[in-house]
Amino acid sequence: MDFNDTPEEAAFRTQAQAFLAATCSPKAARKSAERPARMEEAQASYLARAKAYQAKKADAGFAGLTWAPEHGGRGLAPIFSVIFGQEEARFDAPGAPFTIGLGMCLPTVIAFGAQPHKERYVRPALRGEEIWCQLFSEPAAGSDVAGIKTRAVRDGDNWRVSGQKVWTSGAHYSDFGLLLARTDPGAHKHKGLTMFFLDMRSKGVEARPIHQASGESEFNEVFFDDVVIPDAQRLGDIGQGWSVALVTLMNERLAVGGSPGPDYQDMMAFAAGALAADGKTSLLADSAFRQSLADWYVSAEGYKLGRFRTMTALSRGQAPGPEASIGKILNANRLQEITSAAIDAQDHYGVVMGQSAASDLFLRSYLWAPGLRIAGGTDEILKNIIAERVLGLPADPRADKGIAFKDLPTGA
Amino acid sequence: MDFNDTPEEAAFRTQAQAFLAATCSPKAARKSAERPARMEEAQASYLARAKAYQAKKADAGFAGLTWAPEHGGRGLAPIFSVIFGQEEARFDAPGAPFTIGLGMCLPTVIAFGAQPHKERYVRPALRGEEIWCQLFSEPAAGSDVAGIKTRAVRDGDNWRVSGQKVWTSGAHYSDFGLLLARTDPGAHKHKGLTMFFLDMRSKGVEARPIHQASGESEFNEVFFDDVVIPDAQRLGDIGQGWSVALVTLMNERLAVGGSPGPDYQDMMAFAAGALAADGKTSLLADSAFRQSLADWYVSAEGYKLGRFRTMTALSRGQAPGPEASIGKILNANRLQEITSAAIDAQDHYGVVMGQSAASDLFLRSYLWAPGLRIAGGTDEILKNIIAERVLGLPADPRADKGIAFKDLPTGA
Amino acid sequence: MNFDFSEDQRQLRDTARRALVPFAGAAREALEGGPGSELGGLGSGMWSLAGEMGWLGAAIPERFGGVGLGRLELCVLAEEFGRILAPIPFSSTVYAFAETLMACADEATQAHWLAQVAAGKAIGCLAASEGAGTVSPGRIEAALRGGKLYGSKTPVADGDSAHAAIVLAKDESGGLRLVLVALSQAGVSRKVLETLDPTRGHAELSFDGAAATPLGAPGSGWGEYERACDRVAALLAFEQLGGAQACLDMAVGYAKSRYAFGRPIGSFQAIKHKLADMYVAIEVARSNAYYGAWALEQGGRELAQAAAAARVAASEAFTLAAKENVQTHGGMGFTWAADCHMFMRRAKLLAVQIGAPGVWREKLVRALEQSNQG
Amino acid sequence: MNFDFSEDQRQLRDTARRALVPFAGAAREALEGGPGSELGGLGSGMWSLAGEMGWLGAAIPERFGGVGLGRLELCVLAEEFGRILAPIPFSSTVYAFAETLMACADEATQAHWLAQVAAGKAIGCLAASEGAGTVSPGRIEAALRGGKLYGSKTPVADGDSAHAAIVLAKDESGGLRLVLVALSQAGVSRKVLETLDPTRGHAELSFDGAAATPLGAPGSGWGEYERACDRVAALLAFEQLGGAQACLDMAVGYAKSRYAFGRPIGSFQAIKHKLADMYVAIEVARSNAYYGAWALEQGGRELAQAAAAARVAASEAFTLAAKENVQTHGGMGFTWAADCHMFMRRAKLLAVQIGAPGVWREKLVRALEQSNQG
Repeated sequence: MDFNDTPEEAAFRTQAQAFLAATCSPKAARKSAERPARMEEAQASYLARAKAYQAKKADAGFAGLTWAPEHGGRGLAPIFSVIFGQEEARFDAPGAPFTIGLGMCLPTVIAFGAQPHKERYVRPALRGEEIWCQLFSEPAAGSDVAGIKTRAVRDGDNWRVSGQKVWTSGAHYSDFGLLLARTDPGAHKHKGLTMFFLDMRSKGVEARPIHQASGESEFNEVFFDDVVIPDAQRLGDIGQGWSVALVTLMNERLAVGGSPGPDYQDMMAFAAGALAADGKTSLLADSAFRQSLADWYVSAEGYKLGRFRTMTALSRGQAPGPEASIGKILNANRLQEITSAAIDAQDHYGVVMGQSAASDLFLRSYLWAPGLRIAGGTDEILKNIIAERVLGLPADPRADKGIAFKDLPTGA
Repeated sequence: MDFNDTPEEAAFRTQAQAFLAATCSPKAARKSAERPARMEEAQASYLARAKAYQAKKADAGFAGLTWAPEHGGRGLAPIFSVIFGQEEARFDAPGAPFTIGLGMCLPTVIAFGAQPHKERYVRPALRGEEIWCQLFSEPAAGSDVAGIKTRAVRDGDNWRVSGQKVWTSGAHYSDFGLLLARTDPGAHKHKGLTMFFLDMRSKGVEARPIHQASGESEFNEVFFDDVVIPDAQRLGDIGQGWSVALVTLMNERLAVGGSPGPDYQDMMAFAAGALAADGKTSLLADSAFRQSLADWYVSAEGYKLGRFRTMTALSRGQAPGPEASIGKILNANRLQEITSAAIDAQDHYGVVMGQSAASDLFLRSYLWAPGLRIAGGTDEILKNIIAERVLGLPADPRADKGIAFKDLPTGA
Repeated sequence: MNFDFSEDQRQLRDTARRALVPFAGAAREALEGGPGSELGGLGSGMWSLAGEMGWLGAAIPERFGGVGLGRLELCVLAEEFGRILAPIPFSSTVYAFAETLMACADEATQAHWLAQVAAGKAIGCLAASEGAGTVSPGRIEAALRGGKLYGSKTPVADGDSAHAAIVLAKDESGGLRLVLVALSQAGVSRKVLETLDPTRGHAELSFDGAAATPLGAPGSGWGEYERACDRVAALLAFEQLGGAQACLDMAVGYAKSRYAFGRPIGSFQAIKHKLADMYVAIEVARSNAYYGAWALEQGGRELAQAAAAARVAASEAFTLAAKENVQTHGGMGFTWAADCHMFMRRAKLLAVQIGAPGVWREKLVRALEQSNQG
Repeated sequence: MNFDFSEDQRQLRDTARRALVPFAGAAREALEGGPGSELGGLGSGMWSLAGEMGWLGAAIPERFGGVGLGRLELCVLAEEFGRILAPIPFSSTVYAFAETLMACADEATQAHWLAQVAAGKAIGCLAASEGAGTVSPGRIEAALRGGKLYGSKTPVADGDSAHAAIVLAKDESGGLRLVLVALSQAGVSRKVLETLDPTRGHAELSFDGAAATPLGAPGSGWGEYERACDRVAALLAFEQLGGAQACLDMAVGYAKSRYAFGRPIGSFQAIKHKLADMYVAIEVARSNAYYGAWALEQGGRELAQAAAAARVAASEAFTLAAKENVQTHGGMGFTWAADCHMFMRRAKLLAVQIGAPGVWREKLVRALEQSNQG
């Protein structure tokens, strides 16, 4: 048991550090403090900076690390992606706009696209010249992803698509989108789906920002009004869209992010300057606070150390399993507890905005935290995944079994 | 809003107090401290004392308060039972052996029995001369009460019964039992049941005490080996047993007990003499402890005051609803927290038996508390009841719908 | 035993609920209007309705222009205002300002201000906090010197719209005292504060020689302030309860109508049991709130304990219900367009308004210790 | 990055698990045998097996008759013993007694006692508590005077069967010191204690002039005791983890095979999510325990923080898993015949054995404060 790299990993890390030091400036503040600003920053200037960085990264051989060499990758084990990510996190490296495209969409294109597709799309994406987004979720298909209604109807060599997607990151600056659509409403839910990709500048595509509960807009709704997609842009067979989507979603696991928002360290620093409920002693000296702080630390470490265990498995060449689901459950619930406790700790004054950066971060994160318990799988869905796929418990009874999609009850 | 009796209620309370003062001695210690000894006391001497008390109670007109006069009752509203119960609780009044018989079994006999049954059985039960028990639960029919397997097969004017019941209170000292049995395994689960009563001294009936996790034995298993029950002892029609059982179970709600085991007061008294985790200050001065204590108080009051709200409804002549389910959820979970916290508070020494009555009570209750979360409906069943019957949410999908009982999957 | 509201009180509730139907969107309007637009609530007519219906003066004696009912009626109204997240300064004006005047102002002061409140002409507030951290006697710096008030208070709920404030201050002897200050005078300045919940107004109030009238006896300030908080806590618990119940109602409604995997999400135990947990928390809060209401109406020594328990339970129920209502709504619950986040905001605002849950748990245990001793 | 046990260590685990199969019923036998019958565990052959397999001396250097492996191997074994609720004094003898001797006894003392431990001939224990309440320096009354020990310790885990004890006592200068006492001498008396978990022995040890050998430097007692506790905590976390995992395995197995309402109860989300919660708690405990193991093996300054986090997480996971395992089993789980209650008993015993969860949370935060400063 050791935390050291293998010689091969260590050599790679040194190369990565050298590249990053030459390319980016080191990060200034604590990572947690910047999250709420992340997407707001995704403006033209940020995008230009990101694209320039991605091109350098690809040219230096640090993009697509796990991809096969024929797709511009290096065929490395997943642990090398993790190592590069660790080093990248120490720098002001603008990689966010490519996460979904390179993490989920392009691996799907590589797996299911025709040879000309791969030649046309993979390299520009890898170099950051073209950005991809993922168009799966819909207003009526959230936890039940396969319940999508966006219709694609065959029209000669084309398909005509109408419907609505939601919670799409980066739709407004993406060049291409990976689209799951229903091609046969008469088939069973999982059988009537087909996967496409499309030019996001096609006629009839409109992206609108979603105004979130927290006041920010990090995601989009995307509307499709009779959008034409050539059949040549189909990925996989007609009616096989769900199998294709599973490949996309499996790749999502590797992209699981860190703990966003303020964590126990921030709370500890904050408590050192705050008063306990008795109005006299320091909050950090208050035993009730200390008991909670210990629990937050244990949870945060449980997440962090669990990632080390996953990395160990990756290091051995194993695939990341569904147990990664626990990370988000831990982080989201801890964030709700911590932000709530931080507000409470200031008594009457806790809800006042603009008093300090730390306090504002807690307030913004209080409103943002509920989203973390939902995005990328609700607590409830993740617990089902753990129960069924890790513990081997029986599936929920399926009310939608053997029923044509169009005949499923929707409550409408 | 007031806590006073109506004039009628007040007059009744005075009569009850007079009767009790003349009949019983006042209770000595705190009620909570005596629970673990209750059933162990259910020996011959206790039974004799209980029977004598019950006879006096009936003769004075305080038994069967809500029953119709023709069955020896007084036709009063349920609130009068509650009032008598409140007063009785202040005295050393041995009523436990009759709770189930008078609370659940005899109301069923009154509702479904033939006239000669009523004449024969109601009055002796009311006077405590005969004790009844309830034989519903089975090893494979706990939360799923209707899943019982005990078979009753028609044999001329009789039925022959074989099978096993479990968690039967007082089976070993009961004279009669109310028995739910399966008479048609080919019918749907709820349709193939029939209700009987039987003499517990019938040939082939054997009651064995259950050794509980806590080390005590408060309940029995009852085995039936080809026991003959005359068809005349059937209650309700053949195949209508579930409807009959629902009447029995509805009467159970009125019999919901108080909070057993140590509560926040005991914890507060205990904490005054214990040390906090710093080894210096009093546990009662420790802020972490005080925060928990406040929550326990709020939960205990929530239960107590909720009972007052139920009593108010009873006072208005309303029936007790499924919302009473929350009481047991609160009490059982609070008991688990309190007993665990009391053990922890003594550090290394917390698990040592025999150091003090208070500490032993916490230890015994730690082992007993898990049973409270199960007996009379698990947390999970009670939450389903709240969700479906109070909040009106849809029922769980029924895997057993439209399937003959004998064809239901059992995992065996 | 009658541990419930009376028939008259329940009729008042029904009347209020019906009368408030046109104002169901008032909180949303205040939200979209941005900070300080709770005056939109005033402008929308909800405040004048409250005056016309006699709600502002419900517990004010008839001789001062009120309706002369009791605190139980205020509880009933509080629950209804809580249910629709009313964006008006009802709690500050009625629970805090008017009730405190009735407890410790002289007849003339009462006559003047209570009549104004009952007529809907005066908004009042209670100002104690001087910044981050628990309000406690040793941390009060606002000072009364020669009948003039100096210092500043922040945050003051409804301090942005109030005509008068009751302020906790030190007097010349160093003891604490509540003082009454008209806010439309030289020597008073206000800074509107942005808070988590833009549908309710908050301000920092600064005093530089403002004329102030002491209330109660010298040195009585902290005790009077604590008793004022107990009264507010008992009443605010009903606002919180109304908010919590509204969250549960929303969540139940959504769980019945939203389908996933071919069935209503409310048929999944993960959702059913979450909603049952909310129900349990709300019922615990309701029972404790009823006892708080009874103690408030009685005016006896039970109030401190009963109010603290009511407040702890209500803060717990509302924050839980608001949080799990979002979760039940899934992605939809995380949009600005859904009202879920407005309840999240209000739940936290009310939970810290007169002291955070931890502070009230501590108060509750102190009350328990005192009742054990006495 | 290799944050897992090695291939060799995993083979050790498999070997141990296979070798322990015949002892699956040992805890039940000890339970039915009544208090003090953990010697039944000894008699049953589990203790001699532990000696023969080299487990008792796994971390003892070869020159003292041990196998000379490391603490990671002890962690692996601890998890296996925890899984079957082993009713033997392994933790006291190996984690507490032998490890403490290796940390602060002189060569001759080590040579004598470690060889005995490795050979399965000596049972050792660690005695600090003197009654109810948190163990703290100011509360130690046991005293060393002229090389003789006076006072009493209660409860002492495995004090009933131990041949020697390491005792926390005051010395003549008033400072604290760990001292080694052979228990088979005049001047030592024992009283067997009944505890919540009859499958593990506990005693009160009284000393009236028993010969005692000081360990470590004068005044070092509290520091050495705390470091001893950190080592025990890191190892015991694996026993707790094993117990928690066994509860989850039992509950999952039962949920798959028990049918209600025509389907396995494990298909109900109320049960599925309960088991998922147990899994999450166990994984958090496992990750923290691994870090504790690493820190223990390193022997550096990370140990205090890592051990405390491991212990807090493990106590939480085991008590939760034991409790919800009963609940998953329903009525069946509340019978004496089912093993569920044995895990309830052991979970609580281990949670307080070297200090209750609250005490360790406090220790953890102190460690965090220190690592922030340094």
